Amino acid sequence: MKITGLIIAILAGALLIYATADFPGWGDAASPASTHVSPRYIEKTMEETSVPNMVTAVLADYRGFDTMFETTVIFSAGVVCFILLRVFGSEEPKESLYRHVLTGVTIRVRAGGEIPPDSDDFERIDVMWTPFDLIIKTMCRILIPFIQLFGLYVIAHGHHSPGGGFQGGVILGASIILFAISHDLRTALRRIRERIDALLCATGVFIYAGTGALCLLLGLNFLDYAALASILGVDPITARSHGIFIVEIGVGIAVMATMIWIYNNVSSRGKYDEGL
Amino acid sequence: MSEQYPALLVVVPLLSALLISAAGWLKKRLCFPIAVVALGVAAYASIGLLIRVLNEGVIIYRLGGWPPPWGIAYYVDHLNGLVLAVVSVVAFINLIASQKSIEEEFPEKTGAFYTLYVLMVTGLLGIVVTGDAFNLYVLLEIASLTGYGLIAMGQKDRAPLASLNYLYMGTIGACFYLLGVGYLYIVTGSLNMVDIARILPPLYQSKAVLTAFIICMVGVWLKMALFPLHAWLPNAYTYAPSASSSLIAPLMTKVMIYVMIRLILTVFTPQFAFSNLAISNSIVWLAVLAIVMGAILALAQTNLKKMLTYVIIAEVGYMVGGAWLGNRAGMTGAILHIVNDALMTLCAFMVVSNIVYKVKGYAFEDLKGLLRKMPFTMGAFVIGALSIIGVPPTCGFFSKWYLISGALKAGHYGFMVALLFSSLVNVVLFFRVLEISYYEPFSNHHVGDHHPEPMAEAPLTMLVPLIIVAAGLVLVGLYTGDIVNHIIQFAIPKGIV
Amino acid sequence: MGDLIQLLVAKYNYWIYITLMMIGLYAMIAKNNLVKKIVGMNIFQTAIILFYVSIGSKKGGTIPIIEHGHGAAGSHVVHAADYINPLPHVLMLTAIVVSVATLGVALALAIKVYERYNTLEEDEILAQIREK
Amino acid sequence: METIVSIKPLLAVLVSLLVVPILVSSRAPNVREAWTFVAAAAKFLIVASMVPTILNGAEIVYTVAEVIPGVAIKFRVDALGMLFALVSSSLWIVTSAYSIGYMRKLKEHSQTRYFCFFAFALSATIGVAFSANLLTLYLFYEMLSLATYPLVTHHQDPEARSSGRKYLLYIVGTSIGFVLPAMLIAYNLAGTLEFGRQGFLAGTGSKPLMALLLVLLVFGFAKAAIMPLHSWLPAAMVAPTPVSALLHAVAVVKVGVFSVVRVLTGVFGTEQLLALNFSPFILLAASVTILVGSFIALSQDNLKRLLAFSTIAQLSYIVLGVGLLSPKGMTGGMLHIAMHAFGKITLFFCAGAIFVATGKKNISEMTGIGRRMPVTMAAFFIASLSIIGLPPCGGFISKWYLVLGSLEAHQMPILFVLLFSSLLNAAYFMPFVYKAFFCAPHEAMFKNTVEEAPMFCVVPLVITALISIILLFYPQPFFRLASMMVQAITGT
Repeated sequence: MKITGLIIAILAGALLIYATADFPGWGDAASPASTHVSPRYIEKTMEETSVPNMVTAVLADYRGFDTMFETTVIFSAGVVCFILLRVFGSEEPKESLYRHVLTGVTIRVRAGGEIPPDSDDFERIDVMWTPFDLIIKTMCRILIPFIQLFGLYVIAHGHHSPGGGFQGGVILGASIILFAISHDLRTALRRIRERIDALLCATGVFIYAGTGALCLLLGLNFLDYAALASILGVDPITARSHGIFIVEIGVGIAVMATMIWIYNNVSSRGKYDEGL
Repeated sequence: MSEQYPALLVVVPLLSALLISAAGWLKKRLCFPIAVVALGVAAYASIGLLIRVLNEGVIIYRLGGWPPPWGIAYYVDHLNGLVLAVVSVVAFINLIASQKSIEEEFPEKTGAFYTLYVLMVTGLLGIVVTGDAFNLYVLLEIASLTGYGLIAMGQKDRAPLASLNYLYMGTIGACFYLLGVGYLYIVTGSLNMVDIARILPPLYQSKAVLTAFIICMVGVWLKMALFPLHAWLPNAYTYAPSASSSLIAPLMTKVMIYVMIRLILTVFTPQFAFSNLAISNSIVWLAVLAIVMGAILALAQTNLKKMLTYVIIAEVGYMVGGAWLGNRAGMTGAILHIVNDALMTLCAFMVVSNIVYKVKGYAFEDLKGLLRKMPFTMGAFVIGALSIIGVPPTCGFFSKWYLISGALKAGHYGFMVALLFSSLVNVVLFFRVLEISYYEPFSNHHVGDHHPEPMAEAPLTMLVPLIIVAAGLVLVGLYTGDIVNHIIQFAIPKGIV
Repeated sequence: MGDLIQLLVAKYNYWIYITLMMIGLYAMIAKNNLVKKIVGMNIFQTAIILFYVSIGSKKGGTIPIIEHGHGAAGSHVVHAADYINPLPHVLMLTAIVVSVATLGVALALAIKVYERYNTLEEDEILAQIREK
Repeated sequence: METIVSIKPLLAVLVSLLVVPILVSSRAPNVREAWTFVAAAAKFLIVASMVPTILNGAEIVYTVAEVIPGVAIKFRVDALGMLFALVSSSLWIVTSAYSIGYMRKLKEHSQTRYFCFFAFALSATIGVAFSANLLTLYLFYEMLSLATYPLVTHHQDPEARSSGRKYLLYIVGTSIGFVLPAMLIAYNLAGTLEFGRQGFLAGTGSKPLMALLLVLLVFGFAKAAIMPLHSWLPAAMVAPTPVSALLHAVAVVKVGVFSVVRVLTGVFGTEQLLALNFSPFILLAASVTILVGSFIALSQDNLKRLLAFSTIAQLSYIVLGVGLLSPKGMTGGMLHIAMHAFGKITLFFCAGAIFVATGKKNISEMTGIGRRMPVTMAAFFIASLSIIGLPPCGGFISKWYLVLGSLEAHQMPILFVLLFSSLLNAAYFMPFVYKAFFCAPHEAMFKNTVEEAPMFCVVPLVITALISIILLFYPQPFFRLASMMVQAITGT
């Protein structure tokens, strides 16, 4: 197997290297790639979409259709992880462990036993050696809001600076995942329930595709944001910019929710217990 | 509205997939109806499209209103019009047929399953309809990812591993394709298929184009499981749940064949593929190898589903060989066989899912006495078998006819012999199965009833679609003349004679 | 020799990506451990991403964002030569997302396999299957 | 030569298919069998209704669908096809009657399936008779192979299983392995598959290629049981006797021979065969089959196997006659389709009747059976005369024309073959008949009490026996049709 792998890899590499002979040099401004299609993006973006960030414009408008399916890919990955891993109604263990937060004492509760309801002094743990780290938890509590704020900024400012739905969405998702890691999955799930999360995934993509479909209903082609002008009450160019913004929000929601969903399923093997 | 069909074709399933996944959390009962409506609309739109293409010729749809090559555009011509119709119809029929088995196998995850199902169909339709090389890659990934999920839901102990291996191979294939597109982009600066084709001719001698062609082909072959790149397919298709295998087995490989033909015909024109490169002959020999090996390996199997998967591998050989014969008859046969093989495979796998639904197994010994116990299912199986063997008037005969006459025209007798050989082997394969189900008395260790009622057919929702498909096999066979004269003939450029 | 150096210098970006790709491909085929295969897969995809991004670069081009372009739309002419090609970046955003998605699915599958066989070594799994 | 477009041929084919659903759904045996009769009668009437048109020298054409450029699924009723269709559709009626008696007496299982596939097989047979081109013929040929499989293996026991394998191996194997490629090559040569007066392959290819095609097509239609592809026929005798009677004496084997005749006349054309001088090859194959078949028949003790080998030999008479490529010879060959059909089916009916009445299968156990079943054995005697080719039976005419044909073609060896094989026929039939009637009392194995098989069995065989006598004195319309066909082919 190793030999074959080596041979195949070398063959493929040799073929590809052989092809580079006819490639333009690196950064060659005269290469077809930089002269055939892209110049229009660079020169016309501003007046066609009034979005200074060409990447965002191309991503969400010129090739917005790709991006919609890109979001769909993420979404379907989330669904696949869910359908593969999620186990419903995993039977409660005979006895569950609780830790008394203030003293750090661990207590066993037999099945049917009850800890004092609505008291934050106890937290559920799955194994005895689950560490309890006050510093990490506190730091994360402080950090997470800023992370999320930054995520929102990245989404919102995608028009003018590097950024956009994906980046922002990932940051938002990461903030929640950080929370889940620093505390435990149950606590995180109490913040964002599984169902809400799954619905958010669908909603995010739906915002994107729905915007496109709306353009279609308004009489122009699919994803032709210019059609939104009549609704938003602006000129078509600005409508494009706004349309891009709307779909970026959709992307952000979808990516965030899916990241969380995948993490939840993978980290807890679909049991939705303590997690990592 | 009809000018929006190209978009609706893909967007309606996509939106409804989202609705389904929402419904899965809010109101499970709605999932199936939404899916049915979505695929129904898709089928309607695709057939409408086909009719429009027949009347008006190529349809170009600019997504986002941007002109190609700057924006992404859909090109619908006779070739993918036909394939679209097949894909959507097959998916629709199979959806209806597999409702029962889905709800039996995944009681609490039906929502997610239907979501994946519809998403996969979206991906396949998108692959077929798009005119943009990179967009094709994205949709390919959607179809593949959902496919991995759908397959891995099968038998607990084997399916995940099979699906994982499929994922490795599939990813390599998709990455090769992506690389090829990149190579094309670097020398042409465009991603739009037609635009690339326009720019390429002066570059035919370029090493980069040659490499791009090769790695694109290898990638596609990996995806369509052309021997010897087929290793992932049998397990993946065998251990998948009935509903998935009867969706993926008919469609995935065929769509990849379509992609190959599209690359040959549209992107790298036939002139480049057949004339400039002197490889077509050796590729036909590869196809011959695929056919022979597929047939032999199929003989070695002891359970129905796996046997069928090897039959699929042989069929892939048919189409690749036909396409690479480089003449009109062969190409016609290949395209016609995309349609026929999709239907044949659908028929066969629907039979398998009916059997699995009733007797909980598909090994040969589970088939004892089924001809008496499930006469209609097995009757449909007989028709499917005849079509795969290639007996008139079932459609399989006619595509084989075109393929062989293509081989004769090209003077490639090896391919002709391989086709006849595989027909004979298919006779043995299916006759063996039928013998077991005809002579041996019914006995089943899964269900355990040794004194069964004389007839225990699958429920009507599974039976009626199956019978429709079986009838379709004959009808398509009888209308082959029209299909060829009015559709396929225009799908093949004048250059090929 | 000299022109070979020239070639290398002019196109070293391709050489780098091809090397990476070979590593990834080799890992995917030759490695015995399923997760290592997944790692190789990611290396492979990353290599392709690098390749695409390197296509986009232009000597003397800056990031494809028109500075203080907002407000006065198209007030000052924009020269294609001044900005690097945005298209590959867009494509690679997609490719990155795809590879992330694939990674997620692959890991999920690996977990399923591990739950069933309690190992990720391919040969051990095959042995277990065979003895059944 | 006027051609009339009419849907009648299609109806003739479909009528027995349409009845299948009714047969499946009908619970009561009587209803089922009634419907079988209705179908058989309807089929016969439709076929018969076309006879006058054909006799007036017209042709009836109907195109179902053009499936491949230049090739359609198409029916054309000409004299030869009409002759064959007339024989098989008329015999279906008697056979259904006979089946009822036979199957009921022996309490066979799953009779519904039996009758369904019987109807199915008849559709295919008529389809072959009326097919206008090689593709259509191939279509119905395959359909017949598949439809007859469940009939051959009706008993579903290990013996049936192995014979069924052999049957399918020979029939389907040859049709896919030989006929299909030959058909494709022919299509690529000529661009059409339409049976022509002079054969559509006339003057298209080199002699070696033609020889190859001839071999592929003549042996490819293995139902004609030309040696060495004959051994499926004895094996197929595991089937219930009515099946052997209609299918393996009439429908299936005759379809094979009919296809060969079509190939010789319609695909290659007699002129071309004469020009290429292929006649000796055909004659050789046929003669060998005749003689060897007859010799093997001599050594058989099982009555049905004996009949099977006799059939093998007799079929080659037809090939021989057409292979002579002389007008009289062809007339004789085509006539023999009808004559042999009536004679041989009678013989099979008798064998079945004996089996039903006494359960005996072997000749050695039937000594003196003539006293117990006089009617049956009388019929047997008449039919065997017809097969041997003696007056007062129809077989005489066809054999007479064969002899004339061989003289006409100056093929003395063939004359010898014909006469010698007639002697052989006599040699394997007559002793049995003699023993059946005139055996010494002590070696008789049956009591003298007359005890025939049930009415449903006896009446049909009497009818067919009588017909084969009548055919001597009134060979119309078969003779007319045959000679018309020959005229059409040779243009004389």
